[in-house]
Amino acid sequence: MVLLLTVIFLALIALEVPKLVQGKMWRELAVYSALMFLGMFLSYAKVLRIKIPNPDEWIRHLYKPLSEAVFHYLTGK
Amino acid sequence: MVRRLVVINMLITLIIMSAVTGCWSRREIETLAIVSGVGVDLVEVDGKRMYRFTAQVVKPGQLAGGEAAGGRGGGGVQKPYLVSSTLGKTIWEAERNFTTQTSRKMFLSHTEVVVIGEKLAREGIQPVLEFIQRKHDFRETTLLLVAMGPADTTLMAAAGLEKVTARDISDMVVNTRRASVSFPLVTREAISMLQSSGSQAILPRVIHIPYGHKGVPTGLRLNGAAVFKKDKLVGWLTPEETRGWMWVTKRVVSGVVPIPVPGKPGENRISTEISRATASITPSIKNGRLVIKVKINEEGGVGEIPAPGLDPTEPEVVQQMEQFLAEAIRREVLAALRRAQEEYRSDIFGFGDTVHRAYPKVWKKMEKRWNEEFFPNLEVRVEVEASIRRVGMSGKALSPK
Amino acid sequence: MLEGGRISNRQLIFLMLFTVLGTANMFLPALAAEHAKQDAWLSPFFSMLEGLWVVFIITELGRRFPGKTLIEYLRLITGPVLGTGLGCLFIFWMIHTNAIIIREFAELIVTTMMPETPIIIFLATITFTAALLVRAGLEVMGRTAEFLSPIFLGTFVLIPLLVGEIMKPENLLPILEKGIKPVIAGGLAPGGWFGEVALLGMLLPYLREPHKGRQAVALAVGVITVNLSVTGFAVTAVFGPEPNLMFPFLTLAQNIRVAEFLERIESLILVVWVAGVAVKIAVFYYAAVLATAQLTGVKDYRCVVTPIGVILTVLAIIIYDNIMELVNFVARIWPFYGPTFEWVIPALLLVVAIVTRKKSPPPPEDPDPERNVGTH
Amino acid sequence: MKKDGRLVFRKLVKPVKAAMKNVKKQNSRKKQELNPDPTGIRTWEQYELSACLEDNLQNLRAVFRDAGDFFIREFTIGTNEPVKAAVLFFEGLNDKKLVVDAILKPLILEMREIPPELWAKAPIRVIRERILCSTDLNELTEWNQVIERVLDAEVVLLVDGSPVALALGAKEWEARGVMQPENEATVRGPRHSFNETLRTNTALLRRIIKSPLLKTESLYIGRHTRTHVVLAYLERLVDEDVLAEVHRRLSRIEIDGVLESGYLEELIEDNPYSPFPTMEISERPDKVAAAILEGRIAIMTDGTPVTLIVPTLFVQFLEASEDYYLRYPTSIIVRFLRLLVLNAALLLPSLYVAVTTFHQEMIPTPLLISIAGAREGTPFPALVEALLMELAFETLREAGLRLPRVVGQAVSIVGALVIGEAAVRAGLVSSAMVIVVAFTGIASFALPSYTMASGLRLLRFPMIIMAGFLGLYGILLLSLWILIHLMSMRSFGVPYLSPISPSNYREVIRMLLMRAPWWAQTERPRVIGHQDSRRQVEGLKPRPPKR
Repeated sequence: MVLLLTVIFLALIALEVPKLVQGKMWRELAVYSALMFLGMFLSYAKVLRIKIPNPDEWIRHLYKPLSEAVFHYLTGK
Repeated sequence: MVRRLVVINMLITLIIMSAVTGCWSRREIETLAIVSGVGVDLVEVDGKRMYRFTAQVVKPGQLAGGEAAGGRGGGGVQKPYLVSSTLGKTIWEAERNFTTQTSRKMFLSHTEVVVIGEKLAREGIQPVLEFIQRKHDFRETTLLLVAMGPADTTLMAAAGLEKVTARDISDMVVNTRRASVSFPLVTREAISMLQSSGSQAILPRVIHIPYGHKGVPTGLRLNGAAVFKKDKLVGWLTPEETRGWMWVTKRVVSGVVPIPVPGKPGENRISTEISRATASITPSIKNGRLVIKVKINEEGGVGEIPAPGLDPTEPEVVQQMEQFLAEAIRREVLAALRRAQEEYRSDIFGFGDTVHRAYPKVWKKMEKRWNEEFFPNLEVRVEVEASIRRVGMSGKALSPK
Repeated sequence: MLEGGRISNRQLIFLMLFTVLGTANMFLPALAAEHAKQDAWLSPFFSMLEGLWVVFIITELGRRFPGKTLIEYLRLITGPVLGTGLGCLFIFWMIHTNAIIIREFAELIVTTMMPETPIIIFLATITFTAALLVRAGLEVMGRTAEFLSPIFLGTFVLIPLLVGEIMKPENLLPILEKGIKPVIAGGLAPGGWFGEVALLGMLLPYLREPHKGRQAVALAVGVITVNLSVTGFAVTAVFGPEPNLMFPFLTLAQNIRVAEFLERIESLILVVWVAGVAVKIAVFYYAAVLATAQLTGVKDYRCVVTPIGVILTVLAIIIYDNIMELVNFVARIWPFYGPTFEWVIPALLLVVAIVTRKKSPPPPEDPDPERNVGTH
Repeated sequence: MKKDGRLVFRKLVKPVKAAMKNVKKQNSRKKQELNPDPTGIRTWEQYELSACLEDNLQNLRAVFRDAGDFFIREFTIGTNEPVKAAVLFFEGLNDKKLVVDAILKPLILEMREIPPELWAKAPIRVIRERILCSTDLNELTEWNQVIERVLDAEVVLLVDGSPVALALGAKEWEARGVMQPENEATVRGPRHSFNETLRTNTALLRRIIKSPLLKTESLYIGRHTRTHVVLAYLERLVDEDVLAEVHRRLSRIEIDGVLESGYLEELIEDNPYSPFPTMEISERPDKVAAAILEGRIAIMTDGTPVTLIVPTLFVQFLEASEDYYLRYPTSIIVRFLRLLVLNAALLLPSLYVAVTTFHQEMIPTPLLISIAGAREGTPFPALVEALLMELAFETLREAGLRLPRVVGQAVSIVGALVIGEAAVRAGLVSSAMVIVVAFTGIASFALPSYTMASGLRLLRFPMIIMAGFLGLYGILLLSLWILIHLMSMRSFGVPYLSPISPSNYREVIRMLLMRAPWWAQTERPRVIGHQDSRRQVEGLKPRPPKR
């Protein structure tokens, strides 16, 4: 699985990076690398079953009181 | 550019495909056990309650009269289907246990009928409907039937005109409209009947008569209905009562209603054929009392007149026949009503729903005790208006001289 | 200009149609019916109000800052530091929402069509398809939406018609049995969906006639409302007031039986729907990509397409453990989480802009690069 | 043209170098140094003809040494003061009788009647104006022109003492006549087709469109073949931008030779990776004329009857010229049929695979049972079966195509009937699959455009594979990818999928779904012929005479 992921990422990088380097688009390359690194980090973490903080949880906690209040008012449940 | 990306992605996809696993959801058509009919029973095995799942599986090689089958020398005498039963603690488990008995995967998408055994029906049909609804391969248009007795023998009955019993049953269900003593009912309708508090479920009945008895023909019989309360079977309706129920719920399509001969009381009956029928149910509250008015409009024609010389074109005769016809229909409706109100206390007519729609506030109070308290004592006024439109190919009835 | 292409107003209508309807018509009937019961068909009209409100806010902002996208005027209004922070939040919202959409889509396919196939296949393939669309540019997206919309809308009009035979309109009675509150509750989740037209903020500068954008999207909102209402109507009329179904529309399709031949066409409908979802995902994807590109100041937005695609795919897997969590989030949290970004923040921005009298001059008339050969 | 002209002699130059020195000596008017470039591309252009016949002939012999079909006929012009002269030509490319009658006879026999003082003043002019009876005469002063003309089958006359040569067009060689079109047969409509001779082809075209606005621009492409290419279009109707684009793309071609218009097509098309053609091809003068009348440009290549038509939209591949000759109700139905056929040719086998291996619930029960019955005992999964059958079909098609016509039929009979039947009987493949593959094959033949059909045929294989892995979802994915690709395609600046998208609903109906009756086709297709959109006057609908 890790191997497969690596192959895919290498393929993706091989496809795009040379063009960026050739065109001397360093800013683009920086943004690309930063985002790609984030994506790779997340995917390897998922595959290796490392716990990563889930943004969904935070949002859930943030909005839960509001949601319960509104639905309680509207439906009485 | 895009093109190259597509090609590369297809390569990647192929790699993933071959790497991750074999074939996922793929199933070759010839590895499927195409189920055409399902029977579900509740049985006791060694003192334990078990579901018995009976499936009728077609054998395509024998059924498809194509060259491919014929070329390989089919036996010819073999039945083109296989009926097999399995046991399990739940229906799904029983269904899955099927794999221990056959070489092919169960394929339920083409199931045409689901027959529910009487015992299971008495215990509650919720598991069956839940199973059908949740499993994604069942059709919502699968027909539901309740067998008098166990369901598996029904499926094991020899097929009639069609090659497979289940197909036979499902075609019979459709065909029975011409007599209006039974009715097709698909899963979806059963589920919505079950979910509504203002109406109770009713399913068509199928009887398997293995041995002839006193002039009654053998074989599969499709008439009558099974009355439920919540999801439990509480009793049966006779064919006439079933039609009585069908009049009210606008399910009558065609059928024959015998009426007495005008002016000549006796055994002989004139046949009238139903050609069109409608009904309306209107609840009303008068002096705090809930009254349901059922109005049935029927149109029909005369089929046979076993009274020599009677002229059906005479206005008085027509009027009288129409009266008799209305009376006959009314009697059927009342019979069904009486059964439902007095004996079963189950609102199969959906009167509760009409009350719900017309008087939501009143209904809120009645909802909980509807079947026990209000429905059995409900005043139902049945009005029938029957008219005879046609007399057939001949005028005066044939009179031998 | 990062984006060279221009889209016509008609194409914008279709893009917005897909943006909302893409997932709405599959998931919403169940969500609306949960609260509103037999009045589920009324709920979309309440959601419509929210949709129109979003359109108003976004186009009003667009009028004050012509030729600028949400991310660009965000920084003009709140200053570079706060603006960048808010921009990041918006990008996060777009990506997160898109991940939810992708996951919803994949869960539906896995549940109804191909239960044995690993979900990652669907996540990856649909993201890739959307990435192709994004890479091809806004113009191709608009055209694809234009091409697919007759098929898409046609299907979703045809289904209610085909089940007309088994409808029981009396199921819809009594109307407003429990008052208006449950109907509003049923309209909350769809409201968050309608609000997705907020992405207009990213597309407005690329319209051929930006000043007509408001009308176009309002029209789109209207069509969506009618469509959802009709769907709600059909579902209630066929299944009764309490359809305990995950995807009522699909089950509706299952019930179609025409001439003993057209049966079980829900797979076909799913296929048509997938095409629509691809456009929806692409619109969100595009917005996120464009926003990222504008925030980081790169010259070509194509370089961020792949990384964001990877993030989308991974995020779609990790945000939920199971479909129940997903449904719960969509039903309970989304009606508040979505509007935060759809109109609460934009409305605040508008207020700030009005108070501080910030405005930007109309952009120089740039010669339409697509006024090439025969595009008119 | 001169720019291209230089390229001709890259290989000839070395042996000629010695001769060139001669030329240089003679030529005092030209002051340039001999080109130091060893390939000497520019060498010829800089030099003009010498006045000395001997020198010229020497050079020519050097240039065309070892060319056995090159002839120099030296003779003496029969004036009072005899002048040496020579005609040069390649044998087999000219009408010999014409050479004798139009050049040699007058020059040798009839010169005596020319007043000597006139002759002395300007011999070439006299020859040109008073002696030679030929319609096609040109004066040449440069070496490259001489060589070019001789190679292009003209007869060149050199006269001693004059640095000007005369080129006579007396082209005539063995050529196919105008025959019936073989690849685009029609029931109704003209029966002639282009052939390999470009002049004949332009003449055919000019015979249809007798308008001064019909322009036929000449280009010469190919370093060695110097293939004559003609751009034919109607001025004022053609889109100038498109025309400029065609010019730009053609002028950047530098290639050894152009043997068929396919070379050009691949060199100038918009999307070289695409399986879809962006240029229509035709060998029918009427079809090309119709295209020109719509404001499109025909690119005609010498040596092939196949003409390229640009720009071409996707929908135009669904049209046959006969659509416009047959009565319109028939054509409308045929159009719908073609839409179906287009989809069938691309999707049918993959749909079959998808439905039978993933979505069996969609098949009506009786059909399911018969398919299952037919498939019982077949060894391959449906996916493999479909691929194998498609491969077999392609093999059959290819075999039938390349063989002589009589044998070709035998191949298809043996292949289709005998092998197919035997395979089904032996239980190797299911009969349902044979039906599907056969119908798909027929469907792809029913498309009017062969290039479009080949493109679809190519896409059928990935489609089947996707269907085999992901069912209908896979088919949809690939279709979407193809759609996105088509959406981003252009043919010479015109969006390929227009009028479907960017859409113009009226045009969709007119171009794709319907074939409007002629009296209703008042406008040209808008995306192409918008320079002058009116095609005819309104109200041409026939009516009964009023009394």
